[in-house]
Amino acid sequence: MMNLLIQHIWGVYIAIYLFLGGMGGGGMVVSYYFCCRRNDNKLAVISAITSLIIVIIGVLFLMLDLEKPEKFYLVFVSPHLNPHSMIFIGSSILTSFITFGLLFVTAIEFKWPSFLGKIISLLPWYGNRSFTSAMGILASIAGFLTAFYTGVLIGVLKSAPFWHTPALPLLFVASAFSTGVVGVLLVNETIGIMAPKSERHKYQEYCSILGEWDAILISIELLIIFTYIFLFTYGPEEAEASVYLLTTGSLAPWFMGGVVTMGLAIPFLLEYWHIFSESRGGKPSCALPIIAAILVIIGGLILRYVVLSSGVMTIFLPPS
Amino acid sequence: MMNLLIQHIWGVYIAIYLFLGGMGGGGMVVSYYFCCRRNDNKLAVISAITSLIIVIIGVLFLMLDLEKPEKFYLVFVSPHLNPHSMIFIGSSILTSFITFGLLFVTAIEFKWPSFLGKIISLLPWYGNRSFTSAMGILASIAGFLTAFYTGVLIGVLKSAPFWHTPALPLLFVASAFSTGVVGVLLVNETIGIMAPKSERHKYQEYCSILGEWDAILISIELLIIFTYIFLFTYGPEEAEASVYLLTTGSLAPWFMGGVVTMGLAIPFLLEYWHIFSESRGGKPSCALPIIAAILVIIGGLILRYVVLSSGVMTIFLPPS
Amino acid sequence: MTKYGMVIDLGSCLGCGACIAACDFENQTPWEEGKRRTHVPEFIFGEYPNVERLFVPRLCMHCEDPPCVAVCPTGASYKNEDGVVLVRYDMCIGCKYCVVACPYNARYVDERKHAIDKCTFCYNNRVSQGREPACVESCVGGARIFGDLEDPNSEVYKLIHSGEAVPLRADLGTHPKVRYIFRRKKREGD
Amino acid sequence: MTKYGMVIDLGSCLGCGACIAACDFENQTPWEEGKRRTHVPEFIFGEYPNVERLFVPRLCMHCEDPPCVAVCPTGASYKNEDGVVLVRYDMCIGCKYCVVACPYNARYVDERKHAIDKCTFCYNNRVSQGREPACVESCVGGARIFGDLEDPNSEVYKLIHSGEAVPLRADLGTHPKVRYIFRRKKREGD
Repeated sequence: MMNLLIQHIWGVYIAIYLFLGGMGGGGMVVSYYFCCRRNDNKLAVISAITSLIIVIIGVLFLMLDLEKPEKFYLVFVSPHLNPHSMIFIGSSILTSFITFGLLFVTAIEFKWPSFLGKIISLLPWYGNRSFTSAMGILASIAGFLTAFYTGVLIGVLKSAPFWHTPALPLLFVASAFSTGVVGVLLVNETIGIMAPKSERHKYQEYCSILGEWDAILISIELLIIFTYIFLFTYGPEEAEASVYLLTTGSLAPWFMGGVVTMGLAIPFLLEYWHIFSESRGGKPSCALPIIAAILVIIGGLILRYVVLSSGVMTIFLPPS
Repeated sequence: MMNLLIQHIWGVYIAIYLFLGGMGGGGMVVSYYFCCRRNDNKLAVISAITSLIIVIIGVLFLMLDLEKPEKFYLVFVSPHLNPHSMIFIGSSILTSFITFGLLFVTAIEFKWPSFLGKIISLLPWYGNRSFTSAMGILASIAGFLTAFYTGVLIGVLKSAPFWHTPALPLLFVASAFSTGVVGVLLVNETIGIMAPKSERHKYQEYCSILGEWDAILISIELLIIFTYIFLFTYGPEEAEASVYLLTTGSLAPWFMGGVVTMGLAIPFLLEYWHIFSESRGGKPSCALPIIAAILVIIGGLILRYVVLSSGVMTIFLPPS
Repeated sequence: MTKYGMVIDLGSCLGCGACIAACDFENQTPWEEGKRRTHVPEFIFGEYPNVERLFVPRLCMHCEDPPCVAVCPTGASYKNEDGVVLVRYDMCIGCKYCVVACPYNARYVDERKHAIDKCTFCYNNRVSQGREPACVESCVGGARIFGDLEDPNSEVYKLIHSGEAVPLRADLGTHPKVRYIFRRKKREGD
Repeated sequence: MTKYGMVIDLGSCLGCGACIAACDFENQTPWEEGKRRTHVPEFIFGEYPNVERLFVPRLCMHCEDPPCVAVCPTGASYKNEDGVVLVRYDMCIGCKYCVVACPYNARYVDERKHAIDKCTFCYNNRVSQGREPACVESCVGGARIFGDLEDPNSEVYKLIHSGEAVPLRADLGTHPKVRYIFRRKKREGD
């Protein structure tokens, strides 16, 4: 069909935004786990801060993509505000994510560097355990919603049938948690390297836990991707064209190579190998999960890009 | 719109078939886990047999729904055989599931009751560990494919937009694993009750593991259902009508009451309560997970029925 | 090669149901609502006083890319050499997958045959002997036009290639060979 | 109340592009491909010797249920009291969500305005002063017919209510107020 159009308006910037929003949102949930289920405040604080920074950088990319970044405030205060717009809903979610995230981070009992420590210790909620836990839960919910919203933003659009499917938010959520987990894995390794030798085994254990989680999340992601692609080979025509673009067309190197192989299959094998050698009684280093983590992050970014670039639409059907 | 039609050709029998196919397929994977990861051959054998029987009963329901059950063999040997038909593909999957399942079950080292034991012990592969493991993996793959196929069967149909979405096979797979897990949980409890007191703690531990798995699976299922329903409130019109039917229309008592509340939310809370009281150092009985299991199974059956009954189609759009 | 098709001019359909009766008689279909090969549902659009009434006769669309054939496991449903979608009753096991898959609701279970049945364009009993389908011959208003879509001199060819006769649910990509002219006759005062 | 709409008769479109030029001049749109308020893509169907050529002029469909308005966070995109979909340029932050959401590809970024722009039916500059949109007035073949869809005496009302003029992608449920007559003029020998 000659009358298929491919959307090209939302490109790399929005892809980065969707990716970072997911990764930061997912990372916050993992931070909560380490804070309030594992009582490892150091890892929790640094992961949560990293997640916050990631989301904030994401928002900056969204702003950079605007034609009038200086008027972004209109999203909240326009006299004609549209509360049903996903951009308004998403901005509200992001705002609450940043708010709860900051409250959570500053509430955790943690030895902050000198000057910062003095300020934070003055905060009335600093070190309050139940407040920490409550804010952690709220920040996690907001993190989940941030990740979910990045998929819904695209999923509600009817212009391209390949986008308008519940599978899209599900895929983005799975990818968000996967990238969030490996993000914390990298934070964990950075802390572990600088930690005294006596503490290293703890970070090694965390590395294995996070690697195992990621392997499960990758399996789910692969299942979603397979189902997504497979079902749309049965039409509609526009979605078939999207599938063609991704699997054998111009986006195939990015999707089949970058996302499926490099970003999912190889990391899964690396993580599986790590788990396997550990189950054999070995004490493997975190090397394999770290390589996997880097690949997963690159793959997650490419995923957002190829989904945006594969929105095919038809404006009219030939009459006969 | 007055020209919406609801499909009513596939009813309770096919719903039972789809449900039992999923539950048996999922249950086989869990059986494999207990056989070859936990070395609990008793639980594995009885779970695997139960899963096989469940799937076979499912196939009987499919046959009962046929107009000419006696000609079912044509699916495999028709001179005009259509290898792309999901019914042919599904029948092949079911055949391999039953084959690998039987090989798996008869290979496991297990004290079968007298007469049966004599026959099975004559089989050349009986007690062969690597054969058991290989057949267990193949039966698990076939079990997964059985569960997946029950969703694909409906998902490839373009007649009702609410069906033609990757979310449908994903939902059916999640539900299949959930019902499979709780099926094994019930088998486990039956064995546990008859076991000598000294062994009971083992079955109690299994109960907790299975309950926890199910709680995770239910969370995933609820996320899929929420996304599924939410995205289709954004159209197309036929799918909006399906959503209406399920959430506020005539199917709402079944879907919102039977599936979401009774079949998912309440079981989740029961399982969560069990996990929670255990994490507090308690040694709770398996009572709550068992109640949850029964509710999950009923809910899973209703889920298949309401999905079949909510296929809304439009044959023509009014011209102006 | 022949490729049979039909054009239905909605402006000429009176909703009399002669086509239903003729088809029932010709093909001896079950005398039961929902088990007919053609039917003529009525639709009412708009709100008083701008109300319009439309009869939309329906039958199997004899799609070029028929979903019913794609899902049939045994090949009982097939498209013949003249583009007509038919059922081999002896091969049909009655799984009803085709009934569920058809987006035009054109199929039903015939309990006497223990098989799925549907419109055949009267292929075996009339068309192959040079006659028109029963519904076409019996149409009081001349709303149904039958012919060869490959023959540039046929009326159906002209109506379709002029863009006047359009398919239902073209978005499904099934390429129906039954087309509709939607221009409606208006009553006085409209 | 007025509800403006347009009917485009594809049989009368020559593909000359006068509408594009008139619109560009009238509305001072960016002189750039893909940044125009109306365009006239050409489509070729079929295979030799049965080839058909069709120009399908496009512009904003001024949907009754516009997806662009639904997604706009600031209310910059809106439907005015006469059913025309417009942009408040000062409220537009240029998030481009509407551009991605529009299934008719009717919107573009105007870098000079730092805002999204689109066809206005020439509402402020012509229609509100009793004139027709520039594309309509300039159409050589008279293919574009503009008028009030609520007025039973208008030509657009008659063409739409006769069922002749149909929407593009009716399946999307956006209820476009631009409609098309698909009957195509044929050359000799067809």
